[in-house]
Amino acid sequence: MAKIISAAEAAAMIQPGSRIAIGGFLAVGAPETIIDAIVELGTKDLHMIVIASDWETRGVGKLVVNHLIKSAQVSHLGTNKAIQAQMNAGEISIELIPQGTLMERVRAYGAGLGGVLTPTGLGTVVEEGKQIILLEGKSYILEPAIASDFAIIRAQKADKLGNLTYSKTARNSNPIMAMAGKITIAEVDEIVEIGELDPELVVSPGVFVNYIVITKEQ
Amino acid sequence: MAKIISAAEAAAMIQPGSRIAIGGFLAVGAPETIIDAIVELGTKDLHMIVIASDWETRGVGKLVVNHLIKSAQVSHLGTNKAIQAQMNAGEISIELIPQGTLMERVRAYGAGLGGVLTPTGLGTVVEEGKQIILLEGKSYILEPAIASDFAIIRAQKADKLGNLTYSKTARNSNPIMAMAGKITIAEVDEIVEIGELDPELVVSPGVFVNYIVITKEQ
Amino acid sequence: MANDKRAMIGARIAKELKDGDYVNLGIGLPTEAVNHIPKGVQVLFQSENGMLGVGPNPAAGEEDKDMINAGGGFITALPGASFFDSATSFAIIRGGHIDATVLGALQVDMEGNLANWMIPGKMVPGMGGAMDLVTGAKKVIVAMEHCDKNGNSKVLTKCNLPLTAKAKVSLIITDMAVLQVTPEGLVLCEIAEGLSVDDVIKATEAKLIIPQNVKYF
Amino acid sequence: MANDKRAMIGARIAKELKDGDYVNLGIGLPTEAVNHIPKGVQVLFQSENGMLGVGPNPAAGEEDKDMINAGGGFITALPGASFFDSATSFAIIRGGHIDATVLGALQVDMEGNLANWMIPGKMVPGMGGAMDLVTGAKKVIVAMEHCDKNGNSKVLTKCNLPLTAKAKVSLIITDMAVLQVTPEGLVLCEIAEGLSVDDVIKATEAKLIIPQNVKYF
Repeated sequence: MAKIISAAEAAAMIQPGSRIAIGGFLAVGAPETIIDAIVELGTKDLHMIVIASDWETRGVGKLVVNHLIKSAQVSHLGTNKAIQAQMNAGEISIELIPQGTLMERVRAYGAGLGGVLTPTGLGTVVEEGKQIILLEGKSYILEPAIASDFAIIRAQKADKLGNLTYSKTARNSNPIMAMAGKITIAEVDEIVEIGELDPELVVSPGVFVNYIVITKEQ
Repeated sequence: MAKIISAAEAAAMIQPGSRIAIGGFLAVGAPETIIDAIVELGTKDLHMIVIASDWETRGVGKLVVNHLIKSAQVSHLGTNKAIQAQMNAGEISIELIPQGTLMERVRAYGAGLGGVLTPTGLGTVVEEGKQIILLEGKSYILEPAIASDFAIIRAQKADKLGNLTYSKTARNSNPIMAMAGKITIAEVDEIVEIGELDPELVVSPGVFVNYIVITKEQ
Repeated sequence: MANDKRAMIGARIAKELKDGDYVNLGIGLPTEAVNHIPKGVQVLFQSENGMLGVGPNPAAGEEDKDMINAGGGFITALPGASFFDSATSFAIIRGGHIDATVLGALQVDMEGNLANWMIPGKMVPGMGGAMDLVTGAKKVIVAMEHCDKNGNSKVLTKCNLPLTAKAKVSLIITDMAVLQVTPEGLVLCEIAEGLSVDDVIKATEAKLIIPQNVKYF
Repeated sequence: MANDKRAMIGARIAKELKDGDYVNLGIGLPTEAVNHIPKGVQVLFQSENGMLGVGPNPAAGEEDKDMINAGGGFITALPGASFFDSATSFAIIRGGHIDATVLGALQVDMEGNLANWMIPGKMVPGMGGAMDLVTGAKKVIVAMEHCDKNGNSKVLTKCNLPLTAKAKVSLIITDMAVLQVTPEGLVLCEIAEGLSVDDVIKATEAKLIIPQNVKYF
């Protein structure tokens, strides 16, 4: 069962060095209110696991420009000059991961799997230093699960059990990140009573959600 | 885009020796009409990939009692005495697979992954003959993807693009099996026009579905 | 097993389940627990075919053909229920998101090994979801009769049937006793009303650690 | 690139897309194809963040903040669209369910190798979804300018930038030519109206196989 807390309480749980899986894609479906609360608290040395580094003023980009990120596992940096500058300056260490592989590695952790075998990245720098598995004549890269301490995600509605629905392409990585947090905090537009969500429409069952924060975004 | 065909046409596509991933759990959510058409046609030597062998008179049990199954990858046989008898008589060869592992192996094939690493089955007969992978001090069994030629599944509604919705626990393995067929045939209660399904409610996007069959079940 | 013994075991399982817990109950005896959850305590039950929020059995004539549990029995959905595919269901199980699972057993041993899915040459129903449940759930509770039909102990020094999982059971609840699996061995925590510690020792093939105070349950 | 050249490339890409195809278009030039799908041909476009059935861009003022494509641009949904999570989206891509993907390139070579995700020491945007798309799509089409801003050929004997994927490209559509990747090498199938075969050969670092009849496009 999920507990409703403030964004400040959510941010206060996160410690320097925490590994955080963050939902959203180019800041659409990003948990902006929780991100703002982390920025306000100024918790440093964070590791983030996120599809893209978003923009300097939106999404996880705000964590970057405030120098709170020490390292990241991410698939795309192209929209955020700050993270590229910090990477070039050696301030932030980046593991670039193909987007589909990133999703599977995060899902694997949430699903209790040790990892997956994927052909993506074969013959590229992505395979360097990784175990290659040959199965029935085909090669695959062994991609280990990515662990996270927290998942902070964004959904549209939550009921008080933590069951979540999403809005359009703001769904993106959120249901996957939600699976993977040792503690998962969902920022939502609206909290409804138990029984108000159609059980067929629930995308993330409440079992994945520990805390709910109401968004401050308009 | 999915094509609407008859159950007989669906059955006629399946050849002796075909590998078929079949949706349903204890015959709930099973594609009974297509199964009946296969029985009528009498196509033999089939390999089935299914959670459970159902009952003699319902679900894939009907394929078994008509001696159409040569081999199966399955997680539970307990409700079907015919399959146990055929197994003991050497008529059918069975690979028993933990249910969660079966789902991941089928999903892996549908998702273009070579396999997954799971702790399930460690220290049991399930690990015998399999590669064990050690990652950060933890052992996992390397479980390869399970390929299928056809997936035959059951859904509630399809639109004419093949987008599918399901009903309650009749969803079960169907969305996973749907991903994995080189050709996927969905038996549905109702076919609706394109645009009639809420895009947020679609569970299996039409991209996974090649053919649609209307159920004859009442 | 007599109904009062089933109820006693059900009540004892229920004590292990806390408000807000997500729980998966195996077929048969474990489901007895449902009738003993105290008022005000909300436990959310999973059915591994793809549902959370399993409610009571439907009244006769009100069964929904699309609403079954992992044992094939008809169920209902409580407010707040959700449906999902079986891969997600086992992601929940394997990923450690289920607080407790309660399963029956053919044998269980001092190391917390469990055998409950086949008897070679006799019965091969398959492991179904049991191996994933025992591997993934935060707490694995075995609920079973202490002895088999022939009076032989099902609590052993070492299981001799094919295992379901190694060293995953943490608590054993039988009609005779509650045993905790510890690194030191099986601790006899509680005995059934009307039995003596010796009764349990005699009925148990495995060696038991007997604390100074053994409670009744 | 001039608008007429963009349109020409878009029209040529569109010819590769068949009725009922599921297609993923990369950012920029590949999206030109959308404007050239013939009436009566239904192509379903994926956005890899998690959508099928991408429609035209919304009118100014009608943007929905929750509706973007993989490039961050606002989009609309056509009837029959569906939304799903990004893991499912890449299951669709990696699993071979997408009939064609069209991507831009920094370099492409005779073996069908593609480089489009980084220039060491200069630009490291990351591969995003490109590696999965190129690995998984049934048909990989590169759409790009034939030469870079300095007039150097982007069609090479061997890519020297870090690869996106090995030997996956099957067709190259540029402002000068249409090249097919075959086991024998690059076949010059078509040239742009107004150019000669020699013009293309001169502008191409890779050796080209010239069939007897080279069509215009």
